[in-house]
Amino acid sequence: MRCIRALLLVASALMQSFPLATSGHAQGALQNIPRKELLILENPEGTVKNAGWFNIWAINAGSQSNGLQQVALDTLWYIDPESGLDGVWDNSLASDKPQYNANFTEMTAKLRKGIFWSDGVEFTADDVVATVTTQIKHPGMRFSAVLASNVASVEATDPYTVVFKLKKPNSRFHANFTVRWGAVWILPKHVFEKVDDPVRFDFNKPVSLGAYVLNSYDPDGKWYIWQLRDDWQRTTLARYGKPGPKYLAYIDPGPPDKRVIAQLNHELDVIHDIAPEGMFALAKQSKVTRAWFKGFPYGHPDPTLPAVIFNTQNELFRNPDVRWALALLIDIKAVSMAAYRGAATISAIGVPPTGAHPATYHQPMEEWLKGFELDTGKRKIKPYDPTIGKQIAEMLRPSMGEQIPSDPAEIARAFGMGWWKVDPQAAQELLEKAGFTKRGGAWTTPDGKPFTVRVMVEGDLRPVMTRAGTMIVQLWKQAGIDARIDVAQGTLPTRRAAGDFDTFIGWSVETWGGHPDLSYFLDSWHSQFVAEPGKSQPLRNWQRWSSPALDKIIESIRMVGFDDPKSTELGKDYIKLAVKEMPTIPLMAYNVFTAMDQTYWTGYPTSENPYTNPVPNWGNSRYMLVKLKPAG
Amino acid sequence: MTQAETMPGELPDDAQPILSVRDLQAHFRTDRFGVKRDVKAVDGVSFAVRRGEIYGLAGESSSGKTTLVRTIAGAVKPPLDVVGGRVDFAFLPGYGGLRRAPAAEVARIRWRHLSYIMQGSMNVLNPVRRLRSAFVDFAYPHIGESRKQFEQDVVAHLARLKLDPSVLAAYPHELSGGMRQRATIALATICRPDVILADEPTTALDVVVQKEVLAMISGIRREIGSSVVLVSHDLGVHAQVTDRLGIMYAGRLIEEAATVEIFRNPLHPYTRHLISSLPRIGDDVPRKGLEGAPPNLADPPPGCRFHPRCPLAMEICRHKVPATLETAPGHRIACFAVNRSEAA
Amino acid sequence: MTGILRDLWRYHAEFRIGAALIAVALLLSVLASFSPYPPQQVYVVPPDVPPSLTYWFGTTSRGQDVFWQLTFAMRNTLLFGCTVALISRLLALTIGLFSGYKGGWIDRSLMAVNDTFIVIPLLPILVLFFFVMRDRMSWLLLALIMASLGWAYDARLIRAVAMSLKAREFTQSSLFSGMSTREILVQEHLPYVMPIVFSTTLNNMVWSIGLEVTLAVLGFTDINTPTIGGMIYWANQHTAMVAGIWWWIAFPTIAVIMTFIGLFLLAVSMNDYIDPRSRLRSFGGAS
Amino acid sequence: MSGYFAYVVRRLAQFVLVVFIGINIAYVITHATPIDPVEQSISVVTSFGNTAPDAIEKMRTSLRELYGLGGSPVEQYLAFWKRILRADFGPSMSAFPTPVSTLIGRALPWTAGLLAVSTIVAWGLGSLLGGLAGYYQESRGLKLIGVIAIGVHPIPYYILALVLLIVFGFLWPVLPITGGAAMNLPQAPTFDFIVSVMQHAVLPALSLILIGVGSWFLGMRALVSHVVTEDYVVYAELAGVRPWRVLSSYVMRNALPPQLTGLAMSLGGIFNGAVITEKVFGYPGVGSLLVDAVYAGDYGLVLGVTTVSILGVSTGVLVIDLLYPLLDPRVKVT
Repeated sequence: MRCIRALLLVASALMQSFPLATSGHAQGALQNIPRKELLILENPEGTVKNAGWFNIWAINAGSQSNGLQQVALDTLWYIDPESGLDGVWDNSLASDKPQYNANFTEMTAKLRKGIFWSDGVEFTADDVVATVTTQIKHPGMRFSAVLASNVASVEATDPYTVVFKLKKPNSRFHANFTVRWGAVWILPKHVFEKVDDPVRFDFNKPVSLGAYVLNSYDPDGKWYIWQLRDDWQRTTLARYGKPGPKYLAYIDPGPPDKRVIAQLNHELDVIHDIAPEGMFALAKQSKVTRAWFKGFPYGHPDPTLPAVIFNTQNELFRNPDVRWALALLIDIKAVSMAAYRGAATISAIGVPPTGAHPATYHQPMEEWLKGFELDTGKRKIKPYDPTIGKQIAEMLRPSMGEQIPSDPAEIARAFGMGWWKVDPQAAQELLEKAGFTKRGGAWTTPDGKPFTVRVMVEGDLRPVMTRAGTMIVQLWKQAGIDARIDVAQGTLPTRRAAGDFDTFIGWSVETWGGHPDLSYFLDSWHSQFVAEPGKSQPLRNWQRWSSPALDKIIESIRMVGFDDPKSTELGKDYIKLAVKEMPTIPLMAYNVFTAMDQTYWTGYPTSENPYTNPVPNWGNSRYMLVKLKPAG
Repeated sequence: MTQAETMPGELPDDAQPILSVRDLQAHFRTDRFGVKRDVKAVDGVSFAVRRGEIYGLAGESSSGKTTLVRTIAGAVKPPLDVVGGRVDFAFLPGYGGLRRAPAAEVARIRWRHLSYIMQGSMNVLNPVRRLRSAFVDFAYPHIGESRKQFEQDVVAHLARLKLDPSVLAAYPHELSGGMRQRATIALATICRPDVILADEPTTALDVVVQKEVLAMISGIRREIGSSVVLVSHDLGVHAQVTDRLGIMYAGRLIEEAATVEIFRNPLHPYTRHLISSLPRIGDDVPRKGLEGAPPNLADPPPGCRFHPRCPLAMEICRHKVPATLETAPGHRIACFAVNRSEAA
Repeated sequence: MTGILRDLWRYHAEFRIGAALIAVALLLSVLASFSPYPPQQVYVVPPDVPPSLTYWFGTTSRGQDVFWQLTFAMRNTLLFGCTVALISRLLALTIGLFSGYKGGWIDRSLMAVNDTFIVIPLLPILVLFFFVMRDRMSWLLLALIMASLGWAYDARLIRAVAMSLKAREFTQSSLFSGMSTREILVQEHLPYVMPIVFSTTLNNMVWSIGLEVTLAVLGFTDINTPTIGGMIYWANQHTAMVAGIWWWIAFPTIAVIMTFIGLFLLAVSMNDYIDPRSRLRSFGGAS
Repeated sequence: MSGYFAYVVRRLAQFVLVVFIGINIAYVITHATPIDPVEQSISVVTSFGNTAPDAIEKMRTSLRELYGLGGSPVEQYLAFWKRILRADFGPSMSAFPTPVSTLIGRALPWTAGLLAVSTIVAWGLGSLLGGLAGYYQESRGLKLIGVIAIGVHPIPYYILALVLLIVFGFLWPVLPITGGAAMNLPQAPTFDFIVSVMQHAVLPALSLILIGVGSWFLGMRALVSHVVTEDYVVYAELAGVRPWRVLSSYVMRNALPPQLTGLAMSLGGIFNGAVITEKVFGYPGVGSLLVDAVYAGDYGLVLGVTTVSILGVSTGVLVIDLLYPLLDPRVKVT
């Protein structure tokens, strides 16, 4: 057996020659950058396959959430999804709010002075003009379509004033230059004017208008490191002070399990999102991890409203009675448990229960909802149950204990207010009213076929939505409907646009969050944008719902100012209409489990100090950087 | 059972034998899936081989010839097991067999003093290497000389055996059966061993090639002076080259004498049958076949193992094993019918 | 046959262990028919309960009993593996024997196709199939697709044996006695390649079940039918590993490993029994 | 040797044929994708209301033009082959205008490095240990390795990788769990970078080797335990050929050719492995590029990766096939 021994010897020698690390530091340590000056954030885009591409104005060519739009780009205005550092509205590159003429065909923006690009060139109105004209000229650029269909002409009347002449009246044109998640980012004219074809220009290394510049990046797209500009004071963020971290790393930490491990090892300061169970595990195992809510339900509710979206061009779902029947078969408590383990903020109406919206819409409309009556064909019922939020809280209290708030206002903020009762009897009556029949426990459609409903979900890419969809399928099945889950994975965007689905779990409602105006999504619900069956549907109105009543509301909003209280009233009209018609079944806010590690940095936005959204891919989250302080 | 047998080593006119086998017993022992079997393939065989002689071993297939040579050659691996007896070589005194000798001793004598030509030359050579490497692997370590010198020796040896040196560059499958067998013999004799065990070296060769091979073996004995133990089921082969011949039946040596003597005066009924069944020119009387088949060695008949088929079988043959006795000088035989005195 | 099995059982420890493991796996899959819960329903039991007397293997974060889920998963996964193995064996046998026996341009063109199947990367094909088939992508369909992609490797092995058989005498004599190609292949050659078929079956099952797990982990299978991969998929979706719900992953994993070790041991012991050479070697007796 | 030459020519012809058929199948399949790359790109242009359908339509048309999706299917097919023959895969649609070859060129060294090395190491180690175990059947250590191999090789790869990750990344955090090298290290042939690459490769390589070694071990052990009963091995042992020599030149040497065929065949699985390895360990490479491209409907990129994979694997098989007659002289090369 001498040979075996020799073999083992060779093997062990080989193993030793591997330079195995001896300490935990080897895992995530950055060369030459003190950890104390570095904030490590997750880039939810994962690995960026075209890492060296920074021209965000070319469609889809590189990464956006690698820090580019958060810390290197800037535009005229920001609206915060939460309460903001100094109010929800922030004049960023603009020095004032947009000014429209009386019939909303002209918008004037005044710009700040003393803002500089990172290469020392001053930012002026010419950059804004170039942003618009360059993109209109090249239809392959990201914002080309939207600018071309709105802007008749743009001109810089002086270096700090830009005047947009619009093709048709539009009181919300400024929204295009207002950051929610992103917006039309301003491009550097002095760089792009030298480029032959801006669609094929990589903009590497990027010239920054934000407080940070690119330090280095991984050609394989796993990490990007940004460094605070020496002249950070010549950027818009400087109004709120000096950003805390000198370096930012946007990294791909891998699948959820590894994100949790990385944060437990203190190598990932901000996790973008994980499964609820991962969040609970982090909360349990790490004293220094903080989420939006201090305890349950942890996650930050995005101003986005996941819903069951019907394809209303499908014959089966044309009838509001059918849509209502399906809504009344959903047990929202079960869905909340399945999707979020109860850590969801439910909403019965077509507005996310987050930011400014509960005060603007949910609370004032509570009475109307309680009184809302639905005609089942046999009788009138009041489907709204205002206590569901409380019921979820009570359901969780035995297992979660102290973490569950007891103050009704707190409960409403964390879990939402009411939702629709589960009412199989009413659902049956509604379906029968619509001509459906139940034979031997299974529903058949008016033309005698089995009532089959496919629920499309995205699968792996949106785990929580997949879980909600699976639960809804189960509930519908129990009621005798042939419901099936349909995992679309990456095909979802294509199928969603093509109307190639029965129903899907997703959202067609997105709002500013901090601002009550609904036009951000609502305008795109106008029937003028609804595509014919089989054709591609433009953004947002995935349910392809056209309603003359809604068109009227939208047209009225277009003629009212952005901050006009009338617009809120019109929003309420929309909500009432959507409740009656049920074009989508609203479920809950899209709670994002952003976990923040306080080992190196403190001062993250939380529900107690809700100055912005902590999610590391929103443009708005840049405000977090000025509030972060080194820990200890 | 065997104490009364005469030992061949005690023959008066004989010099010290180069190889002597005493009461060798080798069994195939199996214990598998509940079936214990003990196949007595070699059951108490004794004989001796003198220096420079060609000793033949004949018998039907499965009479234990091959097992006997394998045991002598030390190729004992489970399930084959040596149960008793001794094998003594003049060049390896005192151990009673290769399996009892220290590994270093065995390594020393292998190929240098004792070489072995295995049955089935098709498969004994490494199919993926050229013949030259076989010579190097097998013989080079035994010959303390330079590699170049060794190469020359090999070529010279091949030339002596009338083999073209080009075979060294060939792969086994590129040679014909005869060439391969001759190459194998060359390989076995390159170290000029004292004893060569050759197991069926001519089987599966056509008559012409057979003749060449046998001539080669005789030549080697003449030139090198080796002793050869030649196993063959073909009595014709023995008639051509062997000096003395042992006949085996069912794991036992039943008759042994000078080859000429055996052919002239076979005594054992089985030997007689073998000899008489040899074809002769001009003889067209149909051969009388032997009744029955060789016994199952896992459960051999008691007494003389040949008795169920023996035309001369007596009562005593059924329960007593006949001893091997020397009936005439140099002619040993194990049969009650021949050794009447013993039967009485 | 029963005699052989009895002997194997009595005297072959590997067979005993293998048979016991397979028996457990089969028992699990048979138990699926007695599950008190429908396999696709969630929240039928309290979630996240560790293994206990009430829930032997604990419960999942989806409120399913791991034990009963596992019974369905084992049944479906075994059926899946066997289906793939069976169909791909048929393909490999037919093509391998035919190609090896016929030789010439038939052989060359069949082997060109065969080699193409070997070099084409499977994963993108399977994923694209998933996108095209959508919710019609049942495990049976997946099994069919994988079977039609998974025969090439073994067809080559079988072809090699068939080629050597062709050179043997009995093939020639069968040919002269007027047997058709089909008869020669089925009656004369098939028995010789069966040992290879058996030994490759196991590898094929390891391959197909492994790939099913891979696809499931990536989310490209029918996530509603419980399989071993499906269970791991859902466990992943709930970050079971870091959430400490180890039993959700551990039991399916143990079940898979157990099954494969069982199959392996059975194959080894059967092989021992069939193959005389290995039988000789394992004969007892100290030397 | 002229026979061998003819064999090489014929084998090369077959190689060309296989690659041609393979690329065609890949072309047909990738073009059957139901994902529209243009739609996928447009869906990424999120967050802006007021986009009139006519503006979207304009954008669609211009993207279609940019991506080169015009022309009849036959024209596209011919254009594809024209480009392929110039080793040009065209631009990636999901990372327009970056050429597909640039993306693959960036990712391939990682995949090739990790997977090729660990496949070969697993093969070599498994074959060596398996050979020893088949030869020294009584050795306890080797028997133990055999038992471990039987136990490890059927573990689904994903689970094994995850367990390694948790053990060495979390419970005993000594190894990096993500990426191909440390952050902020320039990719240059510096000592630091090489050390970092080695460190990062340990876990992924270990997982691949652990899984691979088992089946090679078992395969080789079975082969060798047949070979050792062959006459030429028995004969060599009888002739007193030294054990190490018997093991290497007689036993292993004869068991090697079938094992080598196995290696050739298993090369095809490398790219399947890449996807899951890269997912679990966050390792850079063509696997994630491939999955990304499939999601994005970027069939140019899918086809590029697939073609490279087909070429790579076919070449590997070709090399082994050409070596085979040299290793096993019995194989008729005619």
